[in-house]
This record gives sequence, C-alpha cells and structure tokens, in this order.
Amino acid sequence: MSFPILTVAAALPAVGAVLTAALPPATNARSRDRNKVVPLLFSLGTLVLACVVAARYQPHGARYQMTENHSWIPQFGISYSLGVDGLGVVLILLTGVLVPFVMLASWHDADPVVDDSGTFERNRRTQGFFALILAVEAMVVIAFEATDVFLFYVFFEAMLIPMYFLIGGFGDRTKGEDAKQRSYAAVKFLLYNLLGGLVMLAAVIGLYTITHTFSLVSITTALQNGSLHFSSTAENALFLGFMFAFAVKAPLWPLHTWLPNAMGEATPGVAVLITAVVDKVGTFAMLRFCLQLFPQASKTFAPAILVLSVIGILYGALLAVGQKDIKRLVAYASISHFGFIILGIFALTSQGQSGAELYMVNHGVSTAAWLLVAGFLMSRRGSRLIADYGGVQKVAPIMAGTFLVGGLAILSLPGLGPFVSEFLVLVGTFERYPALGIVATAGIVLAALYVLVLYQRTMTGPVKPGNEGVGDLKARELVVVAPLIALLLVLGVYPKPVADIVNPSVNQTLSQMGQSDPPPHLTSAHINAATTTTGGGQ
Amino acid sequence: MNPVNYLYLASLLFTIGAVGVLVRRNAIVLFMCVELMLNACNLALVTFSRLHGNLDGQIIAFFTMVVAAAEVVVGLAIIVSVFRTRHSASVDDTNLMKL
Amino acid sequence: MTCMTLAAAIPPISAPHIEYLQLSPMLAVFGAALVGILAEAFVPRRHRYAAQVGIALAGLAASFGLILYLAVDGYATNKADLAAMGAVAVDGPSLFLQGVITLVAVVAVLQFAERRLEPRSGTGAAVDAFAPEAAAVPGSDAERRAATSGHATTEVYPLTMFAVGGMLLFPAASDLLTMFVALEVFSLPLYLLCALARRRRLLSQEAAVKYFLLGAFSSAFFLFGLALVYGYAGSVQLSRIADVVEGRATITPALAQTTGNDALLLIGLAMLGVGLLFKVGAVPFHMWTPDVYQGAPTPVTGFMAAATKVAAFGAMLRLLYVAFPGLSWDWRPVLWGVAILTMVAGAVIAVTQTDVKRLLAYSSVAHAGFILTGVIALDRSGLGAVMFYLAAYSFVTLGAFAVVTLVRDADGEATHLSRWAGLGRRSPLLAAVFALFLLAFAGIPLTSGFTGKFAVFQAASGSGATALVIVGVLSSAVAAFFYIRVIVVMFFSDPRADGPTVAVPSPLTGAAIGLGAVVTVVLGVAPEYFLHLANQASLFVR
Amino acid sequence: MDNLIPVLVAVPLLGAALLLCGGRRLDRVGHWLGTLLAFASFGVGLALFFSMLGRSTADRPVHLNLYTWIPVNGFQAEVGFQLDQLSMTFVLLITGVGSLIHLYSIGYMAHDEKRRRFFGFLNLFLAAMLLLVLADNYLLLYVGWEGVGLASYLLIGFWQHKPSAATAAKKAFLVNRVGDVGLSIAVMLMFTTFGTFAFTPVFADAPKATQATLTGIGLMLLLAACGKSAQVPLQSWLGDAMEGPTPVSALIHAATMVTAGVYLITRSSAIFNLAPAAQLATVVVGAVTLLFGAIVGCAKDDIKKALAGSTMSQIGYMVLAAGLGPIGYVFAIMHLVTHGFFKAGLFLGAGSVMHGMNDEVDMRKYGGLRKYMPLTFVTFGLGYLAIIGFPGLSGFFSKDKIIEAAFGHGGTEGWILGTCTLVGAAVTAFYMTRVMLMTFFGEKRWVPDADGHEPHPHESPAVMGAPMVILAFGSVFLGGLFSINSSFVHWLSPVTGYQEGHSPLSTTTVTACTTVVLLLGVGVAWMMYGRKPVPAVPPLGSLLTRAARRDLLQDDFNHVVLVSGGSHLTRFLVYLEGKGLDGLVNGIAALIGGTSGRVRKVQNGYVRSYALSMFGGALVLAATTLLMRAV
Repeated sequence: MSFPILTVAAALPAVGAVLTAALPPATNARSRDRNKVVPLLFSLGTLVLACVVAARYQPHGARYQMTENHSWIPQFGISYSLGVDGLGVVLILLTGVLVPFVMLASWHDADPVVDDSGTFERNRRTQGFFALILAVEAMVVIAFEATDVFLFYVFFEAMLIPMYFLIGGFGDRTKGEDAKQRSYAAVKFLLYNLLGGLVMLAAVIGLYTITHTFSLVSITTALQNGSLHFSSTAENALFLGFMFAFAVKAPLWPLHTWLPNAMGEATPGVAVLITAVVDKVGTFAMLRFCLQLFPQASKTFAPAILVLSVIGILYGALLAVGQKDIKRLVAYASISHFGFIILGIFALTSQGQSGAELYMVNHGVSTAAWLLVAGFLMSRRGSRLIADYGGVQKVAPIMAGTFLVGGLAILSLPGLGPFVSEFLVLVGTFERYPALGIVATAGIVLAALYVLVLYQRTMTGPVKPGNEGVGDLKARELVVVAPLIALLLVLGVYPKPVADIVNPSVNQTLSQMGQSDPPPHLTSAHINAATTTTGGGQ
Repeated sequence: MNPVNYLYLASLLFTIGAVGVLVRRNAIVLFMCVELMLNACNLALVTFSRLHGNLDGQIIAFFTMVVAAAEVVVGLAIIVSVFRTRHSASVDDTNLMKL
Repeated sequence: MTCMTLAAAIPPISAPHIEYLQLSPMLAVFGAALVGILAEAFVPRRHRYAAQVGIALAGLAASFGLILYLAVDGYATNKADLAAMGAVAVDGPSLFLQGVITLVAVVAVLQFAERRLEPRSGTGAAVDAFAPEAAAVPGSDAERRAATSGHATTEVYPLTMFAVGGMLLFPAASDLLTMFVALEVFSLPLYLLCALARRRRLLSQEAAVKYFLLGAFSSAFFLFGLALVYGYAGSVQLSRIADVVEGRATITPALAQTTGNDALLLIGLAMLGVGLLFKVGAVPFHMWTPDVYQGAPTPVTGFMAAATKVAAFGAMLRLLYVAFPGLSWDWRPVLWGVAILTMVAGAVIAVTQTDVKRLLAYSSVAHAGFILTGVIALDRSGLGAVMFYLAAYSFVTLGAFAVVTLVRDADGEATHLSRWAGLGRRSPLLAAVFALFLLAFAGIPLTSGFTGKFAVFQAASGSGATALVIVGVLSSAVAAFFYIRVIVVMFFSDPRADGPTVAVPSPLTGAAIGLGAVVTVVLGVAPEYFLHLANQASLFVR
Repeated sequence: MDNLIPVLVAVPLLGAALLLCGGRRLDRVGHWLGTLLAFASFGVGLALFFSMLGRSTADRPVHLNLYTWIPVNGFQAEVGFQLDQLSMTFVLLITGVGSLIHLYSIGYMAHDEKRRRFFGFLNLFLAAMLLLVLADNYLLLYVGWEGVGLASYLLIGFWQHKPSAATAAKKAFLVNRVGDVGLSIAVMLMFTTFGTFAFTPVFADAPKATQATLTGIGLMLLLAACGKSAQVPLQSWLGDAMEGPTPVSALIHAATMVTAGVYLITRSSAIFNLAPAAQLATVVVGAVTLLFGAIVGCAKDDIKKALAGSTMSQIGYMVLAAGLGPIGYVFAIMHLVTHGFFKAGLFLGAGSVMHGMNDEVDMRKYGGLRKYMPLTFVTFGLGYLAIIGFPGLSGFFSKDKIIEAAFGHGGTEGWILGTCTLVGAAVTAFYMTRVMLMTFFGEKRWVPDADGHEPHPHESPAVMGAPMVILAFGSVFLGGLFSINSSFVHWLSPVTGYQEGHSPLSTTTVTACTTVVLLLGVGVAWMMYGRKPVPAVPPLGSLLTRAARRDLLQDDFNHVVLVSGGSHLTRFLVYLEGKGLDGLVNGIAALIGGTSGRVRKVQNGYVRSYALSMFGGALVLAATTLLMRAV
C-alpha cells in the first residue's frame, strides 16, 4: 500500500478548515493575523501536495494513477476510489495555486470589526471565512480525484454548502436591501445547483439500477468489452441527467443565470473561487463522466450542446458588454468562456478537448488575475459600478497595467495562456463543425470589446471625481497579481508541459468513445479528388 | 333474513357517523358520531363472524368496545378541558392554528 | 355445580401460550408504565420527578437491552417467530424498528425531563415544559397557584411509556386486531400529551382536540377496513389474509358472497390505508400535522414526529408486505398517487410557512412522501431503505425540535421564523447544528438525510418507479428552498434587537441535540454498518 | 550566426520587459536603454543581412526551430523562425526605421512623465513586429500579428487621460480583431486542409488543395490584411489612430505595422497565386482603398490625418500590387520599403512641426513655417517629393513600377486598375501639395492655443533632426538604389517569384503619364491653396469634400449599423436576460410560492374541514383501488 497522497491532498485542507474554525476569536491584531495565517499555511501546504501529485504523475502511465480503493457503502456498490488522470492533476494544481491567492486577495474581507476603543468584535467571522474556503478546496480536490460516481456526486453537492455560506455571508454589501440581494444570490446559487444535483441524483440512481456499481473504471471497462450495454433511451436519459447538473454548474447557456448574481454579490475572492475553481468541477465532470459513461449519448447530443455553447459564447460576451457592474461583467465574460470550454469538450476532437482542458486552467488563472485586480480597485471605493470609476490609470498606474494584462488574457491575446487554449478549441471545433467554429470566432471580437470597454471606462480618461484617492497596488496585492501574470505568460509561451499532461488522457477518452480526429482533407482518399479539381482550376 | 343486509346497515351507519363528523359542530356530538362509526364496525364484524362461522369477529367487537371506552375517557377529558377554557363545545371555535 | 357441568360440556380450552421472552421488550415498557402510575400515586410529590424519569429510562433501557438480546440471539437474522398465538411478530423489521423507537423514546424522555429552560417557579422549583396542572383552566387561579408552587405533571412519563409500548407493538403486530389495539394504545396517550403544554395552553388544547377527533375518525376507518378484510378473509391474521388473497386457502363456496367479493377486500384495504396514512401524515390525511405539531409541547412534537412515523410506517410495511403483496397491482398505483401528492404538496406548502414548527410539520409531510416511494418498491431493498430512512429521519427530527425548544423569549419558545433572524451571528454553534439538521432534511450529501433519500430512491428506481424518483427529486429541490430559507434567516439576516435568546440547556437536551447531530453525520458519512443492519433485518416473518 | 535570429526578437523584448517592469529607477535612463536596444537589434539585423548576402541565393533562407509550442496530436505548433530575403527586408526596415524613431522620440517625448513606458511600448512593438516577420508558421505569425496590435493599442492610447485617445486605441484594437478573425479562420482552414500551418509544407501542398479551400484561405488572409493595413472596409481605425504620439504614427501607422497586411499577402503568394478569386478581391480592395485614402487625405485639415489618409492610399497601392501576383509582389514590397522611409520622414516632420507649434495639428493654423523650421521643411519636402513620385526619388521608382504592373495585369482589368493607380497618383500629388502649401507656405495663421500660449515655431533639437535627415536620404536615394540593375527584384524574387507584366503601355509611356498626372495634381493644388490665402475656417465645401472629411461616412455607417445596432442588441439581450431567462427562473420560484400561498389556505383551522379532506381522501382511495381492479 503506497502513501495515499490523494487522500492527504484533500484531507489537508479539510483538517485546516476544522482547525481554522476552532481557532479562538481574535482579540488583537496579532491574533487576527494568526487566524488568517494558519489557513493560508494550510492552503500553501495543499499547493505543495498538489505539486507532489503533479510530479508523481506519469503522463504516459496508467489511465488513473495514485489510485486508492476502499469500500465505503458496499450495500450500494459505493467505494472510496480515488485516482487522477492528466486533467485531474492539472485541475488539482490549479486549485492548489489559486486558493492561496484567493486567500491573500481576500485578506481583509472578513476582518473583525474594531470599535473606537480598539476592542475587537468577538466572533469567528474571520476564521469562518477562511475555513469555508479551505472546506471548498478540500471538496473540490476530492471531486477532481474521485473515480467513483457516487463519491464524486457527494462532494459535487456538498461543496455547495460552504460556497453558499461564502456567497451569502461575506458579500461586500451587508445592510438592508443590499443584504437581501446578496442572500437572494446565495439562495439562487444553491437552489439552482441543488436542482441540477438532484436531477443528477436521479440519473446516478438510474445508473446504479442498470450497472449495479458506481465504479467509473468498471463501468467503462464493461462498456468497452461489451459486457454492459445501455439501451439508447436509458443512455440518453442518464446522459441528460448528468449533463443537466454539470451544465448548471459550468454554466452553460441558458442555465447560467445564477452566476451573475452569485459573482456580483460575492466578494471578488469568492467570485474567483466560484468561477475559477468550483465551476471547473462542472466542465471536469463532463469530460470525466458524461463522455466516458455515455459515449453514444454524448455523440448524439454533441451538436445540440455545441450550439448552446456557441450561443453562450456570443450571448455571454454581448451581455458583458451591456453590464454596468464590474463583477457582473466578469461573470458574463466567464459564461462566454465556459461556452468555449464546453465547445471544446463536445467537439470530440483531441485539439478541442486538450484545448478545453487547458482552457480550464487558463480561464482560472486569467479570471483570477483580472477579477482580483478589479477587486482591489473596488475595495478602494466600495463601489462595483463601472460608472463610478474613470481615469484610474493616472493615480494607480500599476493597478491599471495589471488590470489591462488580466484583461488581455481574458481576450485571449497571443502570448498569454488563454490564447493557446482558445485557439485549440476553435481549431478542434472547426475540424468537425466548421460553421460553428467560424461563428464562435466572433467571440474573439466581442471579448476584445467588453475587456477594452471596461478598461477604457474605468482606467482611462480624466480622473473622475472620487477616484483621486485610489491608491496603487500594495505589496500584498502585488504578491497576488504578479505570480498570476507570470503564470499566464508561461502558459502562453510554453504550454507544452501542461499539454503533455493532458494529451494522453484526452486521447484515451476519445478512443474510449471510438472517436478520432478528422484527418486533414489532403490525405489519401481526398488527395486525388483534390488534385483533379485544382488541376481544373488552374 | 339475509345476513348481508346487516352489512348494508353497518355501512349505512358508518356513513351516517362519518357524515355526522363532517356536519356537526359540537365536539361531543362529533365524538358520538365517531362512536357510531365504531359501532357500525362492530355490527359488521359480528355479521361477518356469523357468516364465517368463527368467533373472531365477535371477540374483536369486544375489543372495540373496550377501545371505544378508553377513547371516551381520553376524549371527554380533552373536550371538557377545552370546554372549560373556552366555554364552548363548538369545534369551529378551536381554530387558532391554521394556514 | 352448574359451573362444573358447563365446563364439562364445553370442549376444553387449550391455554394460550405466551412467549414472554420474545415479548419482553414491550412488557418492559408497559411494566415501566404501570410502575410509573403506581409511583404517581405513592411517591411523594417532591421525589416524583426523579422517580418517574428513572423508571421511564430504566424501562426503556431494559427494553432496548432485551431487543439487543433478541437480535443477538438471531431474531433479526436467522430466525423469527410469531409470538402470543400469532399476534406479535418477532422478526428483523420488528426488532430494528423497536430498537429505533426505544432509542427515540430515550432521547424524548431526556427532553421531557429538561427543567432548565423554563424560568423557575415562585418557590424556586425547576419546572419542565408541561402544564403544572393539566386540569386547571388556563389563566385561572388554580393554574396560577399550581404554577407558583412548582407543580409538575409527572404523569407524562407513564403516558409516554404507554405510548412507547403501543409503538413497539404496532410494527410488530401480525394481526389486524393487535394492530388496531396497538394503534389506540399509542394514540390515546399522545392525544393527552399534546394537551399538556405549560405555555400557550389554548393552542395546546386545540392541538389535542384536533388530533383526538381526527385520530378517532381515522381509527374508525381503520376498524371498518379491518371488518371488511375480516369479512373477506375470515381472519385478521396477516398471513392468513395473504393466503386468501393469493388463493392458497380453500374457500367455502357458501361464503362466496363475502370471500369472493373483491370489493370488500379492496375497500377494506383502502380503509386500512386511511388509518395508516393518517398516522404517517400523507396527503390528504396530513392536515392534522401542522396544527398538532405547532400546538403540542415541543418535546412531545419531537417525540411524536419521530416515533409515530417509525411505528406507523413499520405497520404499513408489514401490512402491505405480509398481507397484501398479492394485491400490489391494486395498491401500488394508488400509493404512487399518494406519494407524489404527499411529496409535492408537503414541499410546496412548506415554502410559505413562517412558523418553524409548522414548517417542520410540512417537512415531515414531504418526508412521508419520500418514504412512501421506498414502501412502493415492495422488495427487500425497499424495506431496508425505508427502515434506514426512518432511523435517520427520526434522529434528525428529534434534534431539530430539541433546538426549537432552546430559542426562547419572554413568552417561551420563539417559533416564528422572523424571530430567528440573525441567530447564526448570536449563537453560531446552535445555528450551525440546526443548519446541519436542515441540510439533512434537504438531503445534502454527507448527512443521514442524503443516505436515506438515496436508499429509498434507489429502491424505487430498482423496482421501476422511475417517474416517482423524478418527482421525488424535483420536490426535493422545492423542499430545499424552505430549508435554505431558514438558514438564510439565521445566518444572513441582521439580528433583531428584541430577538430571542438561546437558553443554555441542561445536559439532557444537550445530549438529545448532540446525539441527533452525531447520528446525522455518522449515518451520512459512514452508513455502511447501519445499512447493513437494516438490510439484514429486512425480512418479515409470515 | 543564424542562431542570432531569436536574439533579434529577444533584445527589444528584453527592453520592453525591463522598461515596463523596472519601475521608477529606470526613469532617467529608460529612453536611452530602449533606443540602445533598438539599435542593437538593428545591428544584429545588419549582421544577419551581411551574412545572408554572403551566401548564394539558394542558401539564403534559413530556418531555426526553437521549441515546440503547442503539441496536441496532429496539431503541432512550433516556435520556429524563418529568415529569408523577404523577412530580411522587413527586419532591416523595422529595426532601421524603428531605431531612428526611437532616437527621435527621445526628443519628442522629452517632457512626458511616462516616457519610460513609451519606450517600453516601442520596444514591445519592435519585438512583436520582428516576430511577425520572422515566424515560420502562421500561428506564430499570429502571435506577432496580435502583438503589434497590442503595441499599437497601447501607443495610440498612450495619452490615456485623453478620452479621444482611449477611444481611438480601443477602436483600433477592435477593428484589428475583426481582421484577426480572418487570420484565425485561415489558420484553421489550413490545419484542416493540410494538417499543418507552417509556411513550407502549406505552400508545398497548396497545389493539391481544392480551389474553394484556397480561395477561402486567401479571402480570410485578405480580411486579416485589411484589418492590419487599414484597407477598405476595415480602414476606419487608422485616422483615429493619429491620436497617438507622432513617432508612433510614423513607426507603426505609417512605416511598419500597417504594412504587415502586404507582408502577409506576399508571404502567402503560393496560396494567392492559386486562388484567382482571392487575388481579384485583393486588387479590388487595393484599388478602392488607394482612391478612398487619397480622397480622404484631400479633405483633412489635420496634418496627421491627411498623412494617415495618404498612408491608407499608399498601402492600397501595395495591396493592389500584391494582388497582381508575381508581377506585383516585388514592387509591393519595394514600395513598402520606400514608403516606410518617406512616410516615416513625413510623419516625423509633421511631429517636428507640431512640436514647434504647441501640438497644434490643424494645418489651417500653420502657414509659412519654412522660415522657422528650415530643416524640417527640407526633410519634409524631400519626403513630399518622394511620395508624389517626383522623378528620380524613391517613390517614383516604386510607384511607377506598380502602375506599370497594374497595366501589365492585362485585359480590361489591367486598364481599370492602371487608371485607378494613375488617378491615385494625381490625387496624391494634389493632397500632398496641399499639405506642403498649407504648412510651409503662405501666410502664418497661428492662433494662441486654448491656454493662451502664442506658438513660437522653432526648429527641433538634433536628436529629432538626425532621424529626419537620415530618413530623407532614404526617401531620396533608396528607390534608385533598388532599381540599379533591378537589384531589389533579384534580391526578392527567389522568395516571391517574379514575372514580367505584359503592359500594353511601354515604361516610357507610363512614366510620361505619371509625370503628367503628377503635374496636374500639383497644379490644381497650387491653384487652390498656393495662389490665394488659405481660410482659417474651412469652407463648407462640396458634398464629396464634406463626406471625405467624415472619412467618406465610413464612421457614420459603422456607428449606425454596428455601434448603435450592437448597443440595441445588447440592451435587448440584457432585457431578455432579466425578463426572459432570469424571469423564467424567478417565475418558477414565484409560481411555486404563489401555489403554496393558495394551497395553504386549505389548511383553514377547522377540524371538520380536515375531516372532510380525510373523508374525501378515503373515498378517492377506495374508488381508485376499485378502479385499478376494474381497469
């Protein structure tokens, strides 16, 4: 029995969450900082473990590695099975990287109130905030590791709860009507996702009724060697059940309406956690479960899902253009980006899927960079309205610069990470569905539009009254932003290491589905026809 | 006489009792209607007992009586205490809790 | 002299044989109840509280011990018996559910015994949640005198014991008569317990009246159903009924009018169903639930909500699985309808509730619907699932109502939802525990509620009731809304200046809440053993 | 030696990184550092050039594969460089002119507090532009392509506090993005057709592809070129781009970046040669733009905008030439290079004028400046002569070749194209003379600026003058140098191919024609602006003039169709999202709540009604049970 690294990687933040929650309330600045440093250390520890997992992963080794298998609820064929493939490794790494930054960026978001006499409000709000983040991290990590459908489902659903409290309990608006908005957003987030999850539960149960196991590996093996066969009705129904949940989480148009509310009301850090980390579980699960468990149904529904994705790309981008609220703008931008990710997944080509997997990483990092800087800006003025800002670059050039770089990543500027993935997704889609690929490229233009319009309105022009006091980034904030930007550059210039990790799993998934990339038109069969026509043309 | 007629009677009595519960207001009368239903059951039981030629039904009838008596004890206690509180035996007056 | 001749004329009666050991769990509880009554008569007033609590707990402990003994003896696994001339089944489901009921009763008794929440009486005596003098008119001088002198209705313990005894018998009853008697034995004390609240006595009395009248009404239906089924089968033995229904027993041609008359059987089954569906609180027989749950003293509500549901579902399972599996083509569609109606109506109506206790009542209605989906499965997995669900649900319920007892203001418990605003800020631990219970009700993974829901839906799906599962899932989503709403109120609303305080309970209530929380988490995270237990026990004796 | 290729890119990139991330410490030396690195890059370029000259024609192109960039199964994107004669030409142009403009900027931006950042952006531009021309595959080219777009965005909007600058920058980026869509689709088409998008294999396999595919690729590349090179219909950004500092206009929006489209088409000659429809589209775009730009240039009073119109028009010439196929490629590039020199010189001259005139750009407020700025006048004048194609100067050689090639295209098309180019030449002469006259001749029409400062025109410092002089030399002699022994044709034809056109007119005839139209243009301009004083307030002008002042209504069209149409669409979608999708979600919630509110009324508190529901329930239960049996 080897060292259960995967369990430990998920358990460390969980333990951290419990410990953090148990810390005594702060009474002075020292103990307040202690209450924040402890969770930060745990998240860094998790990052280290994530790196270890990545280091131990062998791209060309077994499908799932570092596996652990324990019986959990044998009555229902449920086991505690963990294992990572390339995608899992990459996403665990992404989670490990982003969480410390989210914590650092949210450093003062949950500070205890200090009254005039310097007495600290005695409560566990601060610890609660960081403990919840760690709890989310633990659940996300285990969801990325689970190779048991049920185990995945459990954490897929359970992570809603800490997220819910993070959204509802720590938004930047606390009083009166605004607080109502926030709790509305939290409830909407929870109910929407819960509905998705419950529909998935029905499908999970249906799956078990047919297969009598929850083990991903056994089901896929049985599907491949023919010992298991779904009727097409059953497969379609189950696929839709799973897909519904993931499409809500991801989110896919038209199931996205919870995201702008949730991201709009949450603190910027939490908003990053939602869109960059938690939502990735949805797209991850499409790849891991929808495609592998229901290959035929995936192929059947792929065109429909692709159309929805393309609609999502354009719709999200257009709505982003029309937003008045910075965070909601970012949310709609994310909807557009999730459209790209899902497009890549269901194009069912290796370029599309590798692109989608890279996209998950890049979207996480780029949105984090962009939104966290926006968050720093918003924290200075306490407003989320674009109209309240203007000319900030004059008073805070570094902030403006980093904000621009983040935005350029969002609009997929070549040289930064997202470009690589977006292009792969487009190529992958174009290979099989040229028309959709072309329509989707319009998203490139619209992305430039919303990014630059936002930048123009907030950062350029004469300094708008009220913005004179906006200070430039502080050291802590630079520590958050600089590595993310560096990461974006690295991912843009040299994405090969990540691509090498995800490619083998993508190929395996596609070969399980019996899908292969369409060959270039100029191969064997086509070539004769091609030469004759060209010959005629000349 | 065809014993089945007793069953019809039993059903009729049961229905009368049930309808009585629905239309009467006085808690005591209501309760009496319930007792009527129980006795209708007893009649049916005894009839079936006669039809089947075993004594089970009759014995059950005795049990029913005992149960009914116990119900009276409890029921009257409750109804009387409510009556003393509200000076009314109408069940329509006890509707503080609704919706 | 005449006696002698008469005796000679009648054929000798063979003495019925009673298996005392197998009946001992019930006997222990009934014994405790009787001792309690004696104690009420003979023990001095100041010692009664301690004596009654002691007797009740001892009786329950003995009962639980005996259940364990029987289980270890193999009754739940490799042997089963019909004790007391075929009146009481001693088998897996009986023992499992009896075990759950006794544990629930223990927790309930602990809550009944809680005396730290109410302010002390004029004489400085600690008092509990029950009326100082039930017979006194609310607001009268007699009541005031009783209250000041610190009287207490210690009768609640023997009453509870009787109720528990009836509940133990109910799921074990293997003939309809025993079932009917058990139904009454546990119902009558509950009617009384409902009326005994110390505060808001008008509501309490109203609850009792409603519960009593409707309960009696439903008993009448049950009895009528019993009569009709007896008329059809010529027996009230469940196994005998099954034989007749499935055509294994020979039917005298002379009795074709009754025995052959399926209408009798079907109407009888429906009437029996009315009685049982009333007790589990299924739509449209649920209407007593919100009113009674709201009016009854909260510890009683908790007990009732948990234990009654266990007992009633136990009896329903036995009735349907032992006596009427042959009629499944007839009752399953009907039960489908009831289950769907119950799930949807319970969830939907709960959405707009503003009183925590009423909200939990509607939630219990919705849960009855979920459990019914497992009942419909009509196989071992369904039985095991339902039993597991019942165990999980009852502890969550107990815990939730125990929390309700702690949130108080000057008028006693503050049950209006708006009063709970900001509770999460003021006492985060309690609010967190309540949130845990709510999440379990909502069926969020890693809580017992999820495991239970999964089990019953899985059983339903396995028996082909996919549509039922889908309705269940959707109404779960609706149900989630109102659980979440409570959490929103607790955590995301600003505390009110005049808001209720959270009373610090004695270890008794603390234990109840703690146990509820532990069971909720354990059954959610590591349910293997308990599922195993429930599955192993899921075989009825015929 | 060839390993130096990446260094070409790396040096300015390093400069950009240092200057942008270096912080205030570099404020004092930043501009010199940036300039130094630009010159270093130029030095490397020269070294490579001489090394290339030393090799035989066949050995001149070199490839250097740095590393694998994006590997996904069949999709293998490499970071690879290709240095052949075409890239070499560009390298020298970019680094050479670039270095000069760096130098010029030291003077021009001397008083700008963000000078360090300006040089960082300039260096970034150099790096991106070099990457663009050195890439050996389309995807890497795309990186440079967008990179220069970014640099252009940053530099146009360099004075971000001016809303007009910020808007212009955004507009430039967006319009370029539309073009970029074309490039990405082209790359995707190549990948699905050839399985690769590297130059060599694509060009080798191109003959095997279908006509439709090649036309598609060609048109998409043309779209990209239109965006970058400000060709109709994507030309609208260039005029606004003049909001940027003048050195930027000189370097990016005149000499180098905007010519990237011509590079792209020339580079893709193998594809265009096989796609006549795409070529036709190209020449049409070129011809339309050359007239469009020229007409716009005639109407503008803003000196930089007039020059921008001219740029557009000149690039129209190049695109037209490139669209002509092998007979035009070489001349397209040749004109590109000479244009790079004289247009950069003109812009620097304009910058110098502005520098001396308190940043005034309205030519109606200039006049008679030749006395105050002799050096600027001379260099600007040489550039002017070059651009109008004054015989013997650079523009004469390159433009005449294009006109000749246009006629050489043959057939009716040839005549039409030739006429267009001739008309263009006439109009060029007209508007450039107009600029010249309004700026340097006539009365002085200076007025105090908004702050009340009377302008004191003065000559610019040496650091600005030197580049102008060097560029002026280029404007004068480069064309001649290239034409000696057709050296430029020999140099470039191995890459682009070359073919003599079959012009119906002889070279002499063409030269005569161009000289005539040139004189015509100059004459008309002199009649209008030289003979009589220029009014300080622009006259209303003809309908065409008014339209040309508004960029021939292109912006109005964009505004009506795209901007307001788009904002209506957006507003509609926002409405739809709120009332439609989200309304649906909230509606379902409200429906459940409403139902709940109504249904709970059934719970009316009356025990008898509860009993009724039970009774009814019992009846229904019994009835359905019976019914089940009946069914």
